[in-house]
Amino acid sequence: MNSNYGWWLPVAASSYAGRIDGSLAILHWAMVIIFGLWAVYMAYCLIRYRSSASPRADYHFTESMKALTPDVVILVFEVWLIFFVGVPIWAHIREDLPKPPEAVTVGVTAEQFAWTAHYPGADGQFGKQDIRLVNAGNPLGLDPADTAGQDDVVSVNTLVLPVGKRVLINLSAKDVIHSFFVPEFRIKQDAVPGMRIKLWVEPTLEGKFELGCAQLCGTGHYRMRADVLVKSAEEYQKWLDAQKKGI
Amino acid sequence: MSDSHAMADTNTGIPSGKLGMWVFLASEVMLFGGFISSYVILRTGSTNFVVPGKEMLGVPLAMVNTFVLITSSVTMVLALDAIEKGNVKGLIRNLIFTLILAACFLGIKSYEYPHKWHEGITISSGLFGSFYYTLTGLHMLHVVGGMAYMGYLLRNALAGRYTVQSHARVEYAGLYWHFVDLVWVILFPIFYLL
Amino acid sequence: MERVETFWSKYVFSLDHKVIGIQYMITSLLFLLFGFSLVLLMRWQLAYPGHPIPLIGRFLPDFIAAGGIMHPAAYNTLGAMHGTIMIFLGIVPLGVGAFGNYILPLQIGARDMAFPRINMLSYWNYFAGGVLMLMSFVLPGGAAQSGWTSYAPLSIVSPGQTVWLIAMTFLITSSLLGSINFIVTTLNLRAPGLTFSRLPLFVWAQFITAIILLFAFPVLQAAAILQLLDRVAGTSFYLPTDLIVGGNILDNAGGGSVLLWQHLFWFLAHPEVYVLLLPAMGIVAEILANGTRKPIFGYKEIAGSFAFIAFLSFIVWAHHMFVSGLKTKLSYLFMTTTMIISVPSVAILTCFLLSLKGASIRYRLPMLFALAFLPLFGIGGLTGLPLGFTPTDVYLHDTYYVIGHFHYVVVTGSMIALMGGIYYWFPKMFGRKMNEKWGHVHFWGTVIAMNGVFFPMFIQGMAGVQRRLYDPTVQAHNLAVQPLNILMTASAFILLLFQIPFIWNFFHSIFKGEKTEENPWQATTLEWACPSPPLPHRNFDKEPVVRRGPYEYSVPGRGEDFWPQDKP
Amino acid sequence: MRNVYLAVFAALAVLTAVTVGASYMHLARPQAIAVGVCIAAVKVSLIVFFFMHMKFEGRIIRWLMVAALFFALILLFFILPDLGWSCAVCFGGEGSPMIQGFTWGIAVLLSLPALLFGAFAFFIIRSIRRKNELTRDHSTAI
Repeated sequence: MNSNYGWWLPVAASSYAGRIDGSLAILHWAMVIIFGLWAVYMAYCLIRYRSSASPRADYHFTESMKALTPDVVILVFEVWLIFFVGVPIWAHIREDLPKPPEAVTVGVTAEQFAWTAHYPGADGQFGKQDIRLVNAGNPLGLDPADTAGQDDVVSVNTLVLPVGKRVLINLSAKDVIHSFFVPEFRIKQDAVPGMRIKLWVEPTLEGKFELGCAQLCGTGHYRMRADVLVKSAEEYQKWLDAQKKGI
Repeated sequence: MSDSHAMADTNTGIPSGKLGMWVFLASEVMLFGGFISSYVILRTGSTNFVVPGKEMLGVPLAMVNTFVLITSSVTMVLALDAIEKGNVKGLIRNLIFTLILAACFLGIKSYEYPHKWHEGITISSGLFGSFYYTLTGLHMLHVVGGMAYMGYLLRNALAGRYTVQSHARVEYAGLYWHFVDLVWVILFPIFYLL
Repeated sequence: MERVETFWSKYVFSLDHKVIGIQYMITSLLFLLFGFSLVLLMRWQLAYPGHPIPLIGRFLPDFIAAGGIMHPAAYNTLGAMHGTIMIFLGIVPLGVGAFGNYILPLQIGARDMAFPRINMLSYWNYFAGGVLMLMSFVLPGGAAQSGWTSYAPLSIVSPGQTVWLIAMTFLITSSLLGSINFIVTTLNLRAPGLTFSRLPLFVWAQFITAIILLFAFPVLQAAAILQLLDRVAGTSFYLPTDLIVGGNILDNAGGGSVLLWQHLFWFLAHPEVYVLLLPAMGIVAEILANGTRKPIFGYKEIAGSFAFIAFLSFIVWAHHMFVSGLKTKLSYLFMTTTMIISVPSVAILTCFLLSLKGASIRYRLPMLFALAFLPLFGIGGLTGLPLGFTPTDVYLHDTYYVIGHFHYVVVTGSMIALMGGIYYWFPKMFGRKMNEKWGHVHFWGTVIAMNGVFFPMFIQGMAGVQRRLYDPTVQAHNLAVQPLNILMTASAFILLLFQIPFIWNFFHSIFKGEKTEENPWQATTLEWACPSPPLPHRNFDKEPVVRRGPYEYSVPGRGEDFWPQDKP
Repeated sequence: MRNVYLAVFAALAVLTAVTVGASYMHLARPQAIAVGVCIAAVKVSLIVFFFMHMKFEGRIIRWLMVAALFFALILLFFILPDLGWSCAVCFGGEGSPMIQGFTWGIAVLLSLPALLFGAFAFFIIRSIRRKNELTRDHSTAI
């Protein structure tokens, strides 16, 4: 069985995975503590105040603002959590998009039951796409006439990324909603048809990971997966050069 | 004031039927609110929302239509005013006027739809056409429902069922009809004028 | 309006809120059982993917299970119909339709609902919607298969959604008619002396649920009509331009927005999940007050929290859409409103827990269910925290963690409370008691089996197992936690076995249960002041006058430890 | 009451003519929308207050319609920034002034009902508390 996965979270293989795991841990510890206190208190009440032990209930214990202190504690904890932990991480993940020169740009298009990666090639320009040209051999409908598309690399169900470099992914879908989900990178983003959504990830671990679809997209939803191979910079370049260029 | 506003024997003093009608109208506000929100959202946000020119939409005819519906709203309120004074004949006369005006509204609409089809605005021609036919179609269904309600009232009025003391159903039909007119007052500018 | 009472007008087209309540109860219990059996098929497929379904596998037609092995499309259909049936045909009609119709008029001392005919119309709309939903399995095009959330464009391009949408319009009409009835009845037909601050919490819960339904459901009606037109009339409200499905380009006018459906759907669906929860909380409040022989702790806080939850549930919906392309600015806003809404939920649970302090707890059957509700709903509520918090939701969204969260809230929360409600009000409905021994067997078996099914979902969720997967073993990251599926499937079958004593107990006790007088639990609210079963069409022999609050238990200086609302 | 209704009728007719006239004056888009919406709002309130007798109704019905309108507007103004202004050009630009403006607009919109409900709840609780004082001293007497 693959060593990446165990009983708790899969291995953390991207730069912000550590921070997300941190938030998960904080939240789950808080939940365990709250639930523990509740359970202890309830067990005590069930035993202490059973009818045989306290035949007559206390009529007056029905109103006291002091009793709502657990709510205030949870509210303070949540305010701290959201404004000091949540917002920074969320801004970092969503709005801290890398710029093309120092980041590798990859176009990922989801379709019913396959992921198609689109590398701009040496010129760094994506070829023009036209849906009327889409056929089995040309899944993205690249326009052969367009010079920018001559050196583009298209790879189906195999996404190769360099380790240690920030990758900017232009996510889109052809038909229905899919969801780009790599458990090891702790990344998930719906691929919505008609929208081109930008997200970024910085792999920190070399190896073979798995890209699955997290949004129901039809009968083949369960088998819609692709391999994510994180290689060193040279091997990534070697792989890129070895691929067929253009149409 | 007429007795229908007198304190009913309910906790809130409002007769149950009237409160029920107002609660129903609140849910209708949300129904049309949902549709109109979707229309506004897609019209401002959609990448290709083609709005046909004014001359294709037949604005003068629609203005006449709005005028017809407002008049029917007035005759409805005059009908209620008549029965509150006990004038059953006035009630019947105004009810018939309202029914005729409503039929006239439907007539103008049934002329307008084929005219628009020839102009190329059909339900699947684009978002404007889709929203136009969905919303005005739903509104016409409400107009037809209103006419059936008033037909029922007319039958009872002719049978002499309504008097100064008991004519609550006329008021509830009035509330419903004014709401239908109110929806058209909103639909008219957002489709034809803006 | 005494009509001649024939069999049809007495039992089938009855105007009496009690008969309509029982009709709702039995129909919704049958739908719950049917929805549950759908999930057993799914659980079998998840535990043993690719193996033929035992027993009934051979008899299923080829498009469902060729050679006994389930087809992926059939799995998606089961998933979509399980969600729809359990929510729209099971728990809401049981919580709002059955208990609301039967108990609300009794608790406010009314003779019947404000509009009996609309009440009957509401049931028959629900019945028509339910039958249509069941027929959608066999109608051409088949049943819906794009999840109970039916996200566009999948729901528009895949077969089987049209009949689902039409059935939904019937169900929405039924809920709207019901909510109009509840609001007007609660406002207008309260017994003299029954002010809003003396209303039992069950009536508060039903009243506020009706208001949520009134404002939320029409928006889904609008969204469903738009989707129906997208499917049938070639409009493209939810279809963007240039869609290419299965190799051929969709010839639609385009321009629509996919996110519009999600916004409209969740604008209803989040208030809807509170509609599932509030009646159950109302029932727990009633049973807790009765079982602890003590006025419920913080009556005003709980009623206020109900209202606050209702208002907030309308501005919280987009926390379902954090990763669906929502603007990040908006996700901050909805994360804050989600945090605010967690406050009243915690407040209610704290008040329930604090009402145990200083109590004199009688461990009878309904009280067991109410006590089990507290910790289990606590787990459900707490696991909502990481889902409402965006960084953790990025990872946990659309995984089994989400399924574990809402099943803990709805199944071990609302369902357990509703079962407690059945045991609690059964003597009032039929004048007979349900068998205590079989009740305990059903209680302990259900609670343990439920935890066996739902707790492993959190572990699977943390491992990143996505939801709605026909065969999880295809993806490597699911293999580590695949053995849990076998445990969950076994617990699901055990859960089914433990429902049999409940079903037998329910129908057996209607005729042969041990007879009881009108107030077996020695409760204080008004429904126990009328004979059981209450007089048809009049409920009370003389109209009750309310003199005090709903939960006057153990009043100092009185012999009995309960002081009914209407007694001098 | 008859002349009131006829006066309202005349007002509605004139307003219809005015709104159609305004649309032919080719105003800039935001102004045209503002004028159209305001005239429609005036006509709607005329109908609701006079024809539907809202002026004489109890406050429960008034609160009901305010709540309905409020929730309908929530639907509109909460979805707009997400889809409303996602024109192709400014989609990527998170910081575009339009979206910023809208986000602050929502924040104000969110605080307004909170204040409203807060004040409303405060008055209710105060009246209940005052009523309890009055009834407490003689209710325990019976």
